[in-house]
Amino acid sequence: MKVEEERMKNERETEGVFEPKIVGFLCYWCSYTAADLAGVSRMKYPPNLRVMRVMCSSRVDPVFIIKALLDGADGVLVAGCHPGDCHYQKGNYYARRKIALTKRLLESLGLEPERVRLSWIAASEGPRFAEVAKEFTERIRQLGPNPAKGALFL
Amino acid sequence: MGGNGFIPKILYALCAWCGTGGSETAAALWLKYPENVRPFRVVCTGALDPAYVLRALIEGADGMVVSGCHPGDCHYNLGNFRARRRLAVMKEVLNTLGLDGDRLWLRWVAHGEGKRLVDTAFEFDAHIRGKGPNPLVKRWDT
Amino acid sequence: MAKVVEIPEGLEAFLISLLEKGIVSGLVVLKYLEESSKASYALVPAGGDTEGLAPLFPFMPANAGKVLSRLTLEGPFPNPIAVVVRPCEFRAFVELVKLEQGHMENLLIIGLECGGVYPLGKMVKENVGDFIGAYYEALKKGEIVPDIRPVCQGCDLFQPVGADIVVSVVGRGVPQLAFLTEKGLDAAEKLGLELKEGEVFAPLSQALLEARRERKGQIAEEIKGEVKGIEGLERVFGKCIGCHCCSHVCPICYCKDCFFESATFDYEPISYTERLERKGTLRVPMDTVLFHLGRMTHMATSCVGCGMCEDACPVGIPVSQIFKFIGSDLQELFGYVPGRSLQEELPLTTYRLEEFSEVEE
Amino acid sequence: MDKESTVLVYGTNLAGYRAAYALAKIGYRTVLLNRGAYVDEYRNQALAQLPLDFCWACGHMPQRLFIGLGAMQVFYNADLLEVKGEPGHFTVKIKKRDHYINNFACTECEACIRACPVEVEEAGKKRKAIYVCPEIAWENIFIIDEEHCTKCGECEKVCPTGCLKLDRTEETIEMDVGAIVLAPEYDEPTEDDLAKFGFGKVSNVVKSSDLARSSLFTNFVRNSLERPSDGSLPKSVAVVVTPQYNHGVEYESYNATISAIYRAVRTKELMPEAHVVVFFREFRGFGKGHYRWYERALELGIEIVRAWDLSVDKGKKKGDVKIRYTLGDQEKTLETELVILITGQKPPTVMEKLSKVTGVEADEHGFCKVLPFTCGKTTQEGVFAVGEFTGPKGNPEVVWEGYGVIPEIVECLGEKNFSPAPPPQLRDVSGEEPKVGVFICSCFGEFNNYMDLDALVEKVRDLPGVAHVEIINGCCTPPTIQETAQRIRDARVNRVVLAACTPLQKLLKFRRVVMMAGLNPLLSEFLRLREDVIRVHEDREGMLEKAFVLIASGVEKVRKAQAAPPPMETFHSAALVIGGGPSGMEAALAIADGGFPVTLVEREQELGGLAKGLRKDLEGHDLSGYLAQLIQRVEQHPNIGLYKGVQIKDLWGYAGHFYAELEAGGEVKLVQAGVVIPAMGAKPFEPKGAFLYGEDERVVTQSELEDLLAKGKVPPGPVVMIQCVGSRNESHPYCSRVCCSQAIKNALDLVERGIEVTILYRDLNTYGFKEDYGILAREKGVKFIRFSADRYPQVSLSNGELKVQVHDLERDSVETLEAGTVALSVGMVPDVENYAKVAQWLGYKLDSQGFFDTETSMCPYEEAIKRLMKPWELSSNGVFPVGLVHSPRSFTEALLTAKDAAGRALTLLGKSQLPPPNAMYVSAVKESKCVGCGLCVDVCPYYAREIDEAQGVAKVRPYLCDACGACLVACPSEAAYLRDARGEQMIPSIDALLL
Amino acid sequence: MNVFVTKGEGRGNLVFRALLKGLMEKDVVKVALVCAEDPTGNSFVHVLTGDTSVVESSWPVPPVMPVQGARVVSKITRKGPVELPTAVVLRPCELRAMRELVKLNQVKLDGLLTISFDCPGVYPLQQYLSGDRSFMKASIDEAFGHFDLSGTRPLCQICHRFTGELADVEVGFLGAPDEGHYLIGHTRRGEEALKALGYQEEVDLERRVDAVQEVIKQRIEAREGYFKGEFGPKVVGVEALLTTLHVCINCHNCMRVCPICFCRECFFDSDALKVLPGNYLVRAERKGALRFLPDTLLFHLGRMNHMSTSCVSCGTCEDACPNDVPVSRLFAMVADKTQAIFDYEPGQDLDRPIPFIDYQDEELHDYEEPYIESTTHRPSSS
Repeated sequence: MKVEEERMKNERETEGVFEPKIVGFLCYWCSYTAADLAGVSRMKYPPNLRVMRVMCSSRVDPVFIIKALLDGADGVLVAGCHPGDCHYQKGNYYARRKIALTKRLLESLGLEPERVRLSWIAASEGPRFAEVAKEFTERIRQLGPNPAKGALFL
Repeated sequence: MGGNGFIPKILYALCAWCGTGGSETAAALWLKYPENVRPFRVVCTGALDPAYVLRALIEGADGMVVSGCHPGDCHYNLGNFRARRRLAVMKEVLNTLGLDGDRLWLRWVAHGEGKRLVDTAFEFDAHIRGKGPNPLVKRWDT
Repeated sequence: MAKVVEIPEGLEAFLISLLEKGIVSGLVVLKYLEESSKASYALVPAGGDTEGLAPLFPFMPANAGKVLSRLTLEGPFPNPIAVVVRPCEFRAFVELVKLEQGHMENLLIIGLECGGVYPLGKMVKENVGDFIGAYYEALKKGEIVPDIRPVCQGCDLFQPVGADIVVSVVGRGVPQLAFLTEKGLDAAEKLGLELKEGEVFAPLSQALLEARRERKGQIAEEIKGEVKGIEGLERVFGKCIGCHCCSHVCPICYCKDCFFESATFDYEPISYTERLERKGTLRVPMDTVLFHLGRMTHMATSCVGCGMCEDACPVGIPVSQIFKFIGSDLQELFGYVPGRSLQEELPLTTYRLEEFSEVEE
Repeated sequence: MDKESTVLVYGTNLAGYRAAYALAKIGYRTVLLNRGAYVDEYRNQALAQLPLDFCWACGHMPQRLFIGLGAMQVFYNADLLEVKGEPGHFTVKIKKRDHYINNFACTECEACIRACPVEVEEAGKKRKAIYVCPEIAWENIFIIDEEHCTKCGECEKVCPTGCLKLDRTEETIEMDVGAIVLAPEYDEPTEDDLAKFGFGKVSNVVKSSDLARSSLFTNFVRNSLERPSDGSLPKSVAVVVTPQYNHGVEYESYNATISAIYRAVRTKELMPEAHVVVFFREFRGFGKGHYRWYERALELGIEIVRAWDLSVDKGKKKGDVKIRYTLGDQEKTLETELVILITGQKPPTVMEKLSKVTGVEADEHGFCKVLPFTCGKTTQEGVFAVGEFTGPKGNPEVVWEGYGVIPEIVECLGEKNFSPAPPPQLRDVSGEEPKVGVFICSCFGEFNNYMDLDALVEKVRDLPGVAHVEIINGCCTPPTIQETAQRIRDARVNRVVLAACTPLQKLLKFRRVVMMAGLNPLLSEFLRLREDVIRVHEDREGMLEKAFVLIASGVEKVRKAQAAPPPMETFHSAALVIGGGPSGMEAALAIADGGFPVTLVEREQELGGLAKGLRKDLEGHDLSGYLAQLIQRVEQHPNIGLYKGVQIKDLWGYAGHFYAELEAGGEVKLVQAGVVIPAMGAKPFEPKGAFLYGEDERVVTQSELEDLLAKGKVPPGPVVMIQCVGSRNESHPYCSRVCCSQAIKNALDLVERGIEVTILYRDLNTYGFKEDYGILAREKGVKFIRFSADRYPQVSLSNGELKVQVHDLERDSVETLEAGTVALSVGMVPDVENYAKVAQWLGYKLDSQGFFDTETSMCPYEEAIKRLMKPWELSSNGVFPVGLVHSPRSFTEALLTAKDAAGRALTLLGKSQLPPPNAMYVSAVKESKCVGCGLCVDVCPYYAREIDEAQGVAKVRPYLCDACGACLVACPSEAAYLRDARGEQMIPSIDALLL
Repeated sequence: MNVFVTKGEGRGNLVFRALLKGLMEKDVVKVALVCAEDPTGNSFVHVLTGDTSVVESSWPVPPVMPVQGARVVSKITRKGPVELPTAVVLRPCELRAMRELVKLNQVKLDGLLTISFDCPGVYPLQQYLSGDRSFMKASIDEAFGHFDLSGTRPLCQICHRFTGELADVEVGFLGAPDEGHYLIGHTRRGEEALKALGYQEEVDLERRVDAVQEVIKQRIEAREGYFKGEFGPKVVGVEALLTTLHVCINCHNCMRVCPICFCRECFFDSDALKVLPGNYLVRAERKGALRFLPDTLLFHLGRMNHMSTSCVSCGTCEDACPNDVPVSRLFAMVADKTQAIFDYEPGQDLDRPIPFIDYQDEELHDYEEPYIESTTHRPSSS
């Protein structure tokens, strides 16, 4: 464990500023398209967000989020269509419940629920996507590295 | 034999070729055997899963006899060689744990050996009558 | 108030009479395997072996919810069957029925007012006779039985909900049956029982409830403190051997192929190399904590806190305490009590249009 | 004018049968003329010659399948009267008389037998004038004994299906066919022919073929060795190979001596205490593995006597038999309790008649003449002859001829005229609750005589899952098949239990019933009310009970059945031939002529292989001429892609999907094929250092001697030839088959030139008609000296002279011969390195001697023979080794293996997409459960499974799967399963059996 | 096969720490798979590490066996061999199980350098985890030298395959003088590894061979005696066996932790055994009652049929049994018998296929019922 701590310290020192790793689960129909739009429109957002496309935000099993958090991600963003706009009609309502569950679970376990974020981003909201990415990255940067990274026995 | 009115339930596992053929030959010759011997068809003795045998012996059979093509005659070339190994292990497991592996017989019967099949049915029936009921069948705590 | 009757001759006799009078064609109940020392659930058919029924045996060798699910997975019983269940077991079964893992039809539910059970290991190592007296003594007084499992000590759902017949023992010298449904009353009538009006539970039951609630709070706090944070997780789950026994005995974990045992978690060699490069050292098999947390997200909303997982854990991780007391947070989130009602929808398969706005951004 | 496509097969020898089967698979109809009343009334060689003491009925069945499917038509009591026309357009006149009982409509209820008032006693057993023959259950043909039948008509009256008609008279019909195959069965020597051996005169002399026949379906048991005179078991047994002592009367089939050894071994195994002696002149076990059997006989303590002459008579003690024989110069006698004769075969008696009718010519021995270098072409174009009709041979040869003649026949035929009827449209029942219909056959009311079917119906009705129960009349005759299908449909059920009789014979009919009702047969189960209950029990209560549990178990089995369509697979219709020797070329040409692309890869720059130096064989055939012709045709054939001087870099895949990487001119080319034909040839044994070879130039091999002679150089005499150099020893435990012929050929040439020749040998392997030349050589003065395996001749130099010292085994004396030249008869050895590489690529095993072997690579000896006779083309994974790769053999014999391979390949090629032979019954993999341990792959006898390395799970190659279930038992987690016997079906089904 | 024998100093875990560290420093391997203390310091977990400091604080030979090492190796290499050369310290039973898994395609050996040793046995897991250490007379490191078995699991006390000769590198303590050990390179790989560490001197192994043989002899005797005399009577026979299984709760955990039970889903957990309620009722009627969860005996017997021929007697199943069923001893007792049928020793010979895929034409006739043909017809019913 010592080794790990050192490693992380080094990371911070050499780079000066902590660059978080963020996994983004984006729904295919809305948020992913929004990310596309952001890209096409050359809107700048931080490179920390690593995008994973899912068909619907409800496909994001809480296990995925926990897996990401335990395995090196500093934050997880789940984004989908606005409530009522779901391509699959009600997927995002389920997603919302799942995120609520995940966050509560993290809270109960004394972990940091704020590392998980749910955002509704419609297909046309390219700028909002960039905004969310920026905001969330900043937020995580403030939170600092996810301590789970260094935990050997996880 | 059978004086106490004990009629054992016996499963006769037959392969689809020689075993079944043997029983059909027996039928063609109108050879009789006891009604309590019930055929259980598998495609090959090599396809007789130990789980099937154990299930039978735990859930109601007083004995089980397995017949298939003689070694070397297997319709599928090798099935019966492997069946013999499986059966050997089954018997050894049962015997080691004191569960009477002798309630399980392996005897090869060829297609034309209707008489041998019938003889086996009689012999095994008498063998099991001699042994009495399979105690596992009546145990609720299996 | 309900129709009740006292049964001085004991619950066993009542159950046997159900069978003998042909009211049911079978019983699912705990039954002694060996004289008064070990028991197991059994399906006893009419005319079957009714020796040594042990409906109140203070251990849980299997969760009866799981037993009932196994029995009725393929379809409902063709004839009525009486089942004696603890409240958590019945709630587990209700959850399973919602999950299409069982059928409620033709079951006459006899719910026990539960005094809690001891850790299963005690059944293996000790003699029930040595402590059974103390057990009933405590119940009679409406106190928490010492030495019962922590989840039982902190269980405030020990009064059965949804049963046809309720067996009340807490605070009573003689057990009492309450017939709450038509099915139950019908059975009583066929048995020719003389029913009277009475309270389902004795006043001391309420006292026990209070005591349990208090204990629940204590344990929840303790256990939450223990698992708190990354270090807590490491400390509590560090010795987990990854056998998944907890999931296997769990009545709610009904999956045939557990996600965590699927090929998804067989990693390519390269992923080990990558992780090694990243972390320097890595626990193998990996994903031990992920399994527990993941399982929690999968089933904690339905966790009935029966404690089987903890009984079965070979390395003594307080699995059920964690699941029960953290699970209850999640259940509260959705206002859901697993197994309370067949009609109540599973939290994650339903939704409201307006809710949880706090998680949206 | 279009050519006719139907083929007439006269006779039922195994080769004819096999040809008919292969034609059906390719898509041609055949008409089979059986002279007898049932399937093997006339004995074919395979059944009688080698003592097949084991049952292979199940191997025979697939061929008979095509009768049911309509590709093959069989006429019984039939004869060929007249043939007119020309190849492709023959008009034949046929005489036939159908069975009194129409086999397709007969339910085998045996009502006729009970009704028959005529009792006949035969061999101590009583039977009626109408009876079932043979008394084995795989083809119960009802026969009326003409001699005793009074034609009273009682049987016809009681026949419920009307399939029995007594007024079936002989008919003569005319039909047009494209080609004719003559495949009459063999003639056994008569009592007179065997008088010398006491047969018919001495009571305890029996023919092995009779023993084989009686034990064929029962396995060889002790009791079958009882002495005819008094029924006692003999304490001593002699086995005599008669044709070796009966020249000119009967001919020795290739199997005769190994049959004798085999019979002796089996006898000894049953009666270890008995004294067993085998008599023959020469041991001619030249098949692979034969020599090992010979050794096994010695191990068991069987005495082998190479008597020069022999006769049999009554012994002193009653019932005993005396054998007089000569050994070397000595006369000896042996008293024994039982003599078993291994007999040969006579020239076919039908030869003369068939000659007249079809115009084919006989050879000098009286067998049908076959044109050189062909498999079955006779002197009459369009008429083919196969099997024992054309001469004595071995079982493999007979089987190979059946396939080998196919390319030759197909040339004469028109368009294909047979394709199996497409399966009926099946209903999709997925998502429906299982509703089981139980249909109980009453066999036209017959079963009511034995049990209360109505009571059974009542019991069954209450079983969970049963939606419908009814009694039906039958479900195996054409009208009842239709009717039952309709009833199933009317009952609106989606699972079917059919409780009737033998699925072993009627499985296809039953499946058809279910399919006609629109259901996948996987959703059905067939039970045997007759075989498991009615005929084998007496107690009515017990029978009812048993019938009930059987049905209950069937219901449980189908309740959880799941339908699945047959997996389809593509088959790449092309062949890859590895090696451009004569057999490789022959196979390539036959397939290419059939219209399919062939890739032929030869690593040398030139075609021809080992045969390049050959001139003529013992019989005088022009080998070099034929080879030149082959090379020319191969080089010009438009369907053959020829790669000379090219190596195969890599080869992978399985039947239908082989891929090879060739490296040609620095380029890598990928070739695809459906079948692979390894034809890499063998190598001559190099006797380096032995017998002064390589040290003294006067010591040469037979081939070198032949070269000298061909160049007109006369070697210095006298010539001493040493046989079995590098053969039949520890490292090469087989007979190389060709060396004796070569020695005789050279010896005859030398004596012509006035040079003295002595042949030192162990066993003179002049099999079949080659024996003529052996006799000729003796007549011409070639000297023969027999030595034993443990005392090989010594070649030495003394004063520059070659001397050969030999121990004469028969006279037990040591002789020293002066030699001008010593010729070594070297055998052939496998090209192990090359074979191993190809074998590994193909996932194939080499046999213990290092050769490729389709038949024996994975199974014991008996199994090998049976497997050979089974018509599963695909049990070899689409790999057909030919020529010397398979086993040592002569030029012309190697061609036969090539034609056989081509014939087999033709049955597979030309079908671009195939459902597997076992259709929906093949095994399958539940991938989510599979961890890729490979146990199922290891146990699969058919190469039908592999591990998909990328996914780490097992995959099934459905076309190769024979649904034997080995995989499902090997797999502890049931990731491997049979589609009709999943665990969730079997367990409740067992529980129900125990009700 | 090369057998390169040399000598080292010391006993116990420090030997392995030094060995592993040396191998990593000399770049013979890049990674080590060893046990390390868990965060509570109360148990041990396997770690894969490329860090020598982790190795220095590791417990290559812990006093308990929470997870069977073969399972760990299988988890890592099922999908393909390790990419970086890896040293693995395994107990002899773990090693045998691992080699058995090679045959079952669940372990790929390439890239692994296996290290094994004279195993002194392990303590019962649950007892150890309870924190009560009174049963430990010696620390694990002391136990190495003295082979003090008191308190170790019963099966360990009668283990006769306790040496690591199947490994690339065997660390032998028995017979080694001066509280030292032998280092034996059984394979070329092992020999090269030792030479890379600078061991050049070859020594004679005679003293060790005798010592080992002596212990093996004792253990075999003890094993037979235990199964026949002490343990057997307690579990053999319908009554005794079922009583033994009374405490089984059907959790199937024994199967889950078993290194040989490699199936993803056990047949006995599959749908095959899930039947209609009526079926259970019929069975209950026959038996008087039916135990739930059902099929306990079927599961244990079935599993014995499936895998006892490959059982390495490692005892993990018993450690993982929440209810103290003596599973591992039952299995070992049966396995001794079933393995003897084929003269098969799991994990010994990599080229020997597991018995169920192999066969001989002539064998096992004792298990076939002989048939003597009778000429008289039997009565048709009795």
